Amino acid sequence: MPSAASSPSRKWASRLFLSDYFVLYLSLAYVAILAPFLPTLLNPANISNVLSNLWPLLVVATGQTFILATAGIDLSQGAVIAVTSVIGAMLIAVTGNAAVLSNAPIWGVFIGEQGGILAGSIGGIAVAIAIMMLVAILIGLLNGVSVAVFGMPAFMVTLVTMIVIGAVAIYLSLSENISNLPDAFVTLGKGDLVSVYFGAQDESKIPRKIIYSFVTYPMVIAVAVAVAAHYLLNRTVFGRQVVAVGSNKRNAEVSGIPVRRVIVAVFVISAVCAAIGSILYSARLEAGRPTLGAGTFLLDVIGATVIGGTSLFGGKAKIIWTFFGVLFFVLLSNTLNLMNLSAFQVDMVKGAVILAAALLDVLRTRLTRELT
Amino acid sequence: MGDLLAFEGLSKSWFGVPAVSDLTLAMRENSLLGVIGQNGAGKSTLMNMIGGIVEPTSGRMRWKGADYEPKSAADASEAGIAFIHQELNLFTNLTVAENLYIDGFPRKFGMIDWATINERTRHILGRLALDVEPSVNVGHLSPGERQLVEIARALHNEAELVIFDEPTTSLTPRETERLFETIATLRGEGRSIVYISHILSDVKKLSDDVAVLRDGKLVDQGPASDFSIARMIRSMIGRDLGGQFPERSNTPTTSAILSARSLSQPGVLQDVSIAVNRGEILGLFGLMGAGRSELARVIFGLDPHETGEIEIDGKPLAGGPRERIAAGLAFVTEDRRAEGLMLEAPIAENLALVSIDRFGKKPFMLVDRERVAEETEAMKDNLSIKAGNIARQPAKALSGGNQQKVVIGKWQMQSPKLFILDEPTRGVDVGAKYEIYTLIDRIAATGGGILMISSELEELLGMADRIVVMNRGEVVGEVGRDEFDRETILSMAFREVIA
Amino acid sequence: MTRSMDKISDFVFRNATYLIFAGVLIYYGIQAPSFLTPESLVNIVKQASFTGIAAVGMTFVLLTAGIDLSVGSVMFLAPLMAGYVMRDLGMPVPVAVVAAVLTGVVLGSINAILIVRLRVIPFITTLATLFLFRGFGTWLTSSQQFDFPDEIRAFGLSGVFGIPTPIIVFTAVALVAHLVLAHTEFGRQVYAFGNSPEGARKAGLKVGWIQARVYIICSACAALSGFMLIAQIGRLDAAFGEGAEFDVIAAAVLGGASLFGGIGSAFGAVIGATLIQTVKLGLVFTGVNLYLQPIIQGVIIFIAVLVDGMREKQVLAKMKRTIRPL
Amino acid sequence: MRSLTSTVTASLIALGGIVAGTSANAATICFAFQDLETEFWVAGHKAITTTLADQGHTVLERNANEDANKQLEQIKDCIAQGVDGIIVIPQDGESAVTIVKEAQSADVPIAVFNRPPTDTSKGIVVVADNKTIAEQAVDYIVEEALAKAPADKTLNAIIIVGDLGDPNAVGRKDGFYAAIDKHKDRFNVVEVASKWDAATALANLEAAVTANPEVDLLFTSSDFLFPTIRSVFEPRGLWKKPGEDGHVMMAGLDGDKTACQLIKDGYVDATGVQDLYFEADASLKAILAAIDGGEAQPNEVVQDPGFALTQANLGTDEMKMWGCVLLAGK
Repeated sequence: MPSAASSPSRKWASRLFLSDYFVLYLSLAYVAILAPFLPTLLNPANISNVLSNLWPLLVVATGQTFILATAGIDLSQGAVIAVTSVIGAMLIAVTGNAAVLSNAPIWGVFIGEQGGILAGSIGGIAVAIAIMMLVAILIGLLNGVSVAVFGMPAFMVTLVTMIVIGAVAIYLSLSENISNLPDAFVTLGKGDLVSVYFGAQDESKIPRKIIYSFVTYPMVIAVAVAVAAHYLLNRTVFGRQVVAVGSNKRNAEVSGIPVRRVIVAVFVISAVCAAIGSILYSARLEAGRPTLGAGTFLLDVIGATVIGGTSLFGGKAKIIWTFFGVLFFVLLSNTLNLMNLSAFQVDMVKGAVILAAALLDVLRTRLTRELT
Repeated sequence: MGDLLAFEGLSKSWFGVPAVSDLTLAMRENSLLGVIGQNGAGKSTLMNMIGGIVEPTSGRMRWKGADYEPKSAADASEAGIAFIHQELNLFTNLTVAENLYIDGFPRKFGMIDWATINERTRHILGRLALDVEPSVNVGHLSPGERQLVEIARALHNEAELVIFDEPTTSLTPRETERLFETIATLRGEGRSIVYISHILSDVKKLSDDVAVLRDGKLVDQGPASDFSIARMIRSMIGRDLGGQFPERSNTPTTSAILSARSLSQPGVLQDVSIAVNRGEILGLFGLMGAGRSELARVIFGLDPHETGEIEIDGKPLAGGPRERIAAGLAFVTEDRRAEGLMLEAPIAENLALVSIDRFGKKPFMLVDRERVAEETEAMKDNLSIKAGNIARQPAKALSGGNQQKVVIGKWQMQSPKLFILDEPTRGVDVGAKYEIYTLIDRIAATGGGILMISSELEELLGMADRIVVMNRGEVVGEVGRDEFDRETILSMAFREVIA
Repeated sequence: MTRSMDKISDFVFRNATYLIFAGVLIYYGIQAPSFLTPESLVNIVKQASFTGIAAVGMTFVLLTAGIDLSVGSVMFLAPLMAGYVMRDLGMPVPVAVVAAVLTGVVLGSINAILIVRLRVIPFITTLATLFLFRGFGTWLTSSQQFDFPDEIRAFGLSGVFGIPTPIIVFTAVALVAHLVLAHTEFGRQVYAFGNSPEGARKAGLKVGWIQARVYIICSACAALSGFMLIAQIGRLDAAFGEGAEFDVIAAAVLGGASLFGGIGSAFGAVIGATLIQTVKLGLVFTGVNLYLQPIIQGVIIFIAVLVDGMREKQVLAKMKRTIRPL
Repeated sequence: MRSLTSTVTASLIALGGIVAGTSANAATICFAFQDLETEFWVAGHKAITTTLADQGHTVLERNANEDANKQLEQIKDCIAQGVDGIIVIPQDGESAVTIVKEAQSADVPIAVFNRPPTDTSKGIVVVADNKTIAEQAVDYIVEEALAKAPADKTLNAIIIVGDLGDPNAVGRKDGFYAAIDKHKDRFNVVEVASKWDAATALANLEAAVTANPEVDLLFTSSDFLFPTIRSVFEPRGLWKKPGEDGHVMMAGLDGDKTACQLIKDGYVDATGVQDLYFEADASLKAILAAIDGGEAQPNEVVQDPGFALTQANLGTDEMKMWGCVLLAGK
């Protein structure tokens, strides 16, 4: 080691900046600083709420992490969410609303007055979810093959799929949301497993307002996805291959890594994660929505992943980073809400935060370079 | 004072490691100074200091008697110093004329004055006897033509000193001849030249004076007439050739591991047949651009070939690198940083990369991290890689020699049958070189086959059991160990010049 | 024989955009003959001029292998500043144009400083400034529409010899950009930098300054483009220019600019922008279902990008060293 | 990870049992809206926030930027902050149902402003029916246009459609067709996409008018596009007052300031009006009443009938349109 790293402050800086938990520390510091000014921040209700906002975003960002690990980018995740949301809903809706849907191309084919063609059974929901996944896989394949085999830049490919798939989603139902989803499906988006009541025990009637759900189905699903992804990316042979492709593509090729297959696979994973996110989002909104994931949603996803520490240039990615990044991002938008900024200022603050995070990343990279 | 360029106590160190130390040297006006030295001897650091790309740690340079402290490449070019780099520094999307004038176009009404530029370019190209239009894109030129364009750039800048860094590596012999003629023209115009090359005979032939660098120090200098090739080598290496290489500890068998027959690829290879036997180190020699690395890439499945077949252990090879690795091939490429390592990743991850498949535990192919740690640690000891914690330390933190050992190690983890080593000791210091040679010998001794590509003939003479010589994409000769002779091999490599 | 096949495929790749363009024109012409009337064609070029002006600027950035996502926000903020100059300072239109372009220069400089000095990658920098610039404008206007004095529309709807002003400005911008890119030192250095940043540094070019200028030019063009468009309408809405970055990048790429740098031209951006507008307006002419319009647009862009990728591969294959005569 | 758990646990213990209680006469109201991109929403936003502030209430503003999911999260954030009541302008009817359910299950009274939930039985719902209002406005211009045209002539009608992802846009489009379809055989309809973007509308309308130079009637799904329409029509001699040669029958929807001026000037013939101030007032009154009365899940439907301001009723109904009130106040 060069002598430069030996001074205590440098050591401290390196330990802080290079730690896997850096963003967690950052989040905790952020909370600690703001807590005195925002009394509701640490309110159990707010914590329960931060958590419930965390899970779906975590699932989608997990998929994006795989893409960034290979130095790619996937702009089409939002469109995948939208199209799978519509497709899932049209298959399982309990009843169909002829007044709004009767002109849609799916009317009479996949959905009618009696609901979707798979309506009415738990098995039907399972099949519908399988079909959502299948659609996602196909879109992922399209993206992946375009990038890996035809050498098109990921940015342009996924930009085009974003436009086209997003338009298909809107076309399917002719802009309409498909509501009346079965309860079993809705539970996936908002059902509780464990709720907590904070208060005096002798209260005769507990107002519902102060029962907080902590363990929910989205939590279970998201944690399951994240843990599986963590193992896949950091513990399996495939994960090593993903990182190898992102670190040095030519080296990976020479070393016998099936580079094309890996690239196609990460795009499929990204799309599938988006589809799982779609289940959570559709279920909590209780409708199939062609406009889910539009607008700035994707910038949230990529922003959270990058803030976590995953590099846009590939080779550096961990699901645990993404988890902390998503936590930070959700905390950020939660606190932006709690700060009662005027609606006209939120965009500016947000831009500044993205920039600050990017600068932090540059600083980290430089520090790493200096310290090793 | 006739000194054009002088160094006084010039030093440069990276992180406390000296690359050039206390160098004092002067070159006369209108002379040709040949600079030789092994890789890592400090030649490129010296050139970068002259070029304003690297700042000296201490000492100073003087240019025409005045202090010379270039801060950027522009300063050097303004002073009248031009570089012809080994990797050509041209913009392939621009025309010949544009490449000449990119750092300063003559203008007319604020617009580039094409008429003047084309005329002047044509004039300069004429002086170099290069018959291309100034408006042709450089991307369309051959390597030799591109090099002449680089020289034209130096001429256009009215450089008084032109520094050639390994200029002949990608040239055909005919183009090399032409280059030498051009150099003579330049000298005739009163320009001075620094000529850096590994081809010692060229250096001897062209130079007025020779300077020899080793480990960042000037170890020998004098008029070229006083230098024999042997003295050059002795000075460069610091000792006689003997003892530089380990004894070969086995005799090769005659059963072939690899046999490639009649490989052809238009523009690259012509009817190449080659075989490597069990326990054999086959040296592949040729000048750069002779097709050695290209052959290696074809054998390894990175590049296509139109006709011919490749077999390993009698079984035909197909598919890409992945399939060929499975069949028992390993390839240490010439560009370690771009193709051999994940520089940011820990050493252990680099070591385990090629063989990662076999560490996967079914059913989920989870990496058996304990076994990876065990085996990579063993490999580290086995190859005596000088590193601390290989699970954390990134590959880029290692020295060149140790990095190369990691690259060899990642293949060894897979116990391949045939190693292709392309310039295995490039950028490796003398001590580590010996270790790598020992390693190569050990692989052969345990029954592996080795195809060793090198532009350092000495190393092939020291290590190989047999040397195949390539020239212009063809195999032009083959010499067994007992018939090794520098002159013979070099004459094959230079066949066209002699013929 | 393979050589002549090569030549044909070479020609196709080189001129893919023009060929696609010709195909689109012919197709729509058959579907709706009025599409090819001079009035309709003038209208297409006029409508293309807004994206086109910005795409010409974007080409500078793409030539250096960079990207600028903030153009949509610049298209919003710059005319707004010009609007204040007109409304509150009572300045005439020419001053307003200058104010808009100057705003663009300032915003571009912010991008440039972040990218060149602080070394934040262009993608993230301009993503952040996308929010920052628009946020600043939203904050100024409180999301309210901004009505311009009437003279601006008189300017926007004016013309010279029957040629609408936007087309004249578009032509002027394209010509100047072409001259700069093809016939000035700076322009050629932009190409050199895009071809090899390292090589440009070694050749002694002031790479930081080159890079900074392309972002400033890009923003200035976006500002002018926003102003010209607003001059048509006379009113700036809060959502103005949102998402325009994608249209602008797509137009430049379609015009042959490579995202990997070093390839592209001002003229190409003109063609790209006009092609996209032709596709879009052709869909209006032929009365295609509104829901299907974005899908068809996407497919055409996809084809163009696919061809670009293949061309890139071809170029790489060509650059591959041959060591013996073919 | 461990440190996070412990921090969270500690703070939970510290804060357990504390529930914010605020008196109703100075209530904290969460106002969540979907976006502020046209005059209508800006005026509504202003009316609600200033009225509440004037009455001494605290307003928490949340802009969802047209993202239903983000809006749900913002509502949850508001609930977590312990607000006394919520007024929401939802992204669409379906998400409104979910949001109402979310608020009511947390016992926070909620009012839905302007966009009705698909299920209007829950929450305070203040609605205007886009389709009906659009139909009224278009009915007027259709009748006028037919009255003036020769009986056998087929008329060219243009509709500028909003963003197809926005149900309001779709509702207005449906209203347009409901009116046109009463005389199906007399109209030839050209659809022009705007994506709620002035630039897109400009390009597409110009092309549409080039393709179909004879325009008899135009309906824009939002009044904010009238300046754009003027840019296209004026040079072609189509921007004329009634009675002048080339006058195109035009109607819009929203009822904003510009539309009021244009109707007064005569260029525009009708616009569908949602009674913005009535809606704002009704939602405020209802939500404050619920808070005062301690009602946690107030359910009520307030219908904003809306109407079409036309050249015919301009004299009598002018001041019923919010845009005209704004215009007069200027």
